[in-house]
Amino acid sequence: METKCKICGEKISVPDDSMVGELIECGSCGMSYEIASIKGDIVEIKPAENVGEDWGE
Amino acid sequence: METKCKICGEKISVPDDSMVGELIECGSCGMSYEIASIKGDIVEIKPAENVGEDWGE
Amino acid sequence: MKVIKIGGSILEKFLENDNLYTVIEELNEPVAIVHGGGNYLDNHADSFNYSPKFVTSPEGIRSRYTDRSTLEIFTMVMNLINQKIVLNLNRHGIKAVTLNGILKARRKERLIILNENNRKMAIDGGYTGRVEYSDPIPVRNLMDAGYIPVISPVAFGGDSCLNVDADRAAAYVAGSIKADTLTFLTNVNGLYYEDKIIEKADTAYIKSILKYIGNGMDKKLMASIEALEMGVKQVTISSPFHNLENGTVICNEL
Amino acid sequence: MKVIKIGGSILEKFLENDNLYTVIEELNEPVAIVHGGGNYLDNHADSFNYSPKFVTSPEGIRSRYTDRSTLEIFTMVMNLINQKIVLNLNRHGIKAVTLNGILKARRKERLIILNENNRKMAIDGGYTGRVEYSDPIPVRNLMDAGYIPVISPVAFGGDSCLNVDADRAAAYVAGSIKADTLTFLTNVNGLYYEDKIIEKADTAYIKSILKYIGNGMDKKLMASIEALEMGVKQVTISSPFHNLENGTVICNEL
Ligand SMILES: [Zn+2]
Ligand SMILES: [Zn+2]
Repeated sequence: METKCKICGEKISVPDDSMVGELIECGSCGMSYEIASIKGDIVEIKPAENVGEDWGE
Repeated sequence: METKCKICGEKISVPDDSMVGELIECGSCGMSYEIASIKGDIVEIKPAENVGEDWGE
Repeated sequence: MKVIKIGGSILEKFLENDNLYTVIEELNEPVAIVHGGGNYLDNHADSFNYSPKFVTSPEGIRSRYTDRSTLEIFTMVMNLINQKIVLNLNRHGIKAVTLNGILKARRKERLIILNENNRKMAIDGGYTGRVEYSDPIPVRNLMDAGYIPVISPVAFGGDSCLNVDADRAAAYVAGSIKADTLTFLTNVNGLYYEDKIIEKADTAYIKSILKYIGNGMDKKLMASIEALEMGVKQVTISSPFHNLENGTVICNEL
Repeated sequence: MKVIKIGGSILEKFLENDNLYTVIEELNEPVAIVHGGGNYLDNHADSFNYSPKFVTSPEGIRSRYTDRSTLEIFTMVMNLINQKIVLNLNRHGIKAVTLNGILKARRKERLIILNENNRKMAIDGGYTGRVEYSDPIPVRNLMDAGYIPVISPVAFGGDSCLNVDADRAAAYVAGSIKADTLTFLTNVNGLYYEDKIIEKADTAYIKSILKYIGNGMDKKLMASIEALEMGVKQVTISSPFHNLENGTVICNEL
């Protein structure tokens, strides 16, 4: 599967066994995305939030 | 089984299936006892503590 | 200064509906809360992996038997309830904090139960106790600073934590800080005797009818008398879903 | 004023041996205690009917995943630990009380984990949070009155209780009351770097070596920096079984 970077427009390849929630990175501009949905071969992405470490006890 | 009141000396009858801890009362003077031990037919008693109600939540 | 005791089904309703704050908002004075939770523990026993153990008193009253493992679950669940109360209040902008460790109790060495032969028997008392002291300083300090201390029915005694009766704990908390009012919130709107509600009574009258009052309410009345003897000005027994000013008022002297 | 953080295996040893009071008796100043207990929960998971759930961060660090049911057990066990600490101190004549409900945190909406395909994935954050506020008033009030407030790593945030990191909670408690010292009690007698102990360091130096420090100690160092930035005068990292005055001291500037 593949999708397209929202910043630079380059193709980003997505492994076939990917799950919603997985993070992918644009190989061209380095932008991080989270897979928002997978319908058939259509992979929707959204910008990944920046999440720091904070795991509790 | 039976035992003897430590106050008035009267006999107190004790059911055969009694257990250590059971409370018995002297029919003559009304004194309360707790069964301290049972060995064969020998029933040892001690004065029952006065225990009020206080069960917690 | 007011001390409010919440327990039983009322407590569960407050937690479910998150409306305890409405009771607090009606008051215009510093308040401390003492909660119970025996019901809650029994009703949620499964989820805590707890098998309730009960014994029957010679008067026929079934009560929890607090052995070592029950004590651990008991204290954890009481703390959970405490936290839920504090969270509910904070969520509505009311400053409340958990305050525990202020109660001292005497461990009951022996309990009298009815055994399987239906005969009275003395057994080890387990981990219940009779409240004997409540430290007023942390309670008053927090109240003076504008916080509601929320206190659980767990006391220290005999080198252990102990399960104590929350009504009596509330009486000691109220007595120790010389509260103006101790309020028992219940699911009935006061004390009923001979089919009618008693609006006002003194302790002499309460003592005279105590033996005719059913289990549950009688404990509240005994705790009320203790609180009044420790210097609390009045005790009220009322339902939060009726007017708080209604219900039963008990004083040392009318 | 001093804040002491106790967690990990040290905490379990204190509870087992009932000797925390010896540490407190050595000090001659008002103190507050913040405890952890993740270890304790995992080591006693069976007895709480708890199945630990863990997730792995992209850096390879396994951490607890706090879903709804874990949160409930977590808060109950933390309160149990708190109560044990308070009981242990009271038993030796040290006035300590449970004080909870003073921490606010921001719930983590999302966590990044490694999934079964070994790829990074964002999942619901569950019920952990980042401490953002500690109310100084109840803490200082109790300390001024001669009591040791004992505080659990449970905060309120996003309409729920949250599991928060106890090191960071301790930093916020210390920062909020402008404590002179925040002490992390650990099972090593200080911060080791390149095989030798660091006796004294400033925050600039700590920041420069942070990325070389192993998991566990690095969190303490980040919390130390936060505490110092909030106005704590010095942070010490030491073992209670060595001299408390030894160990590592960190200040804003040497
Ligand atoms: Zn791109
Ligand atoms: Zn006799």
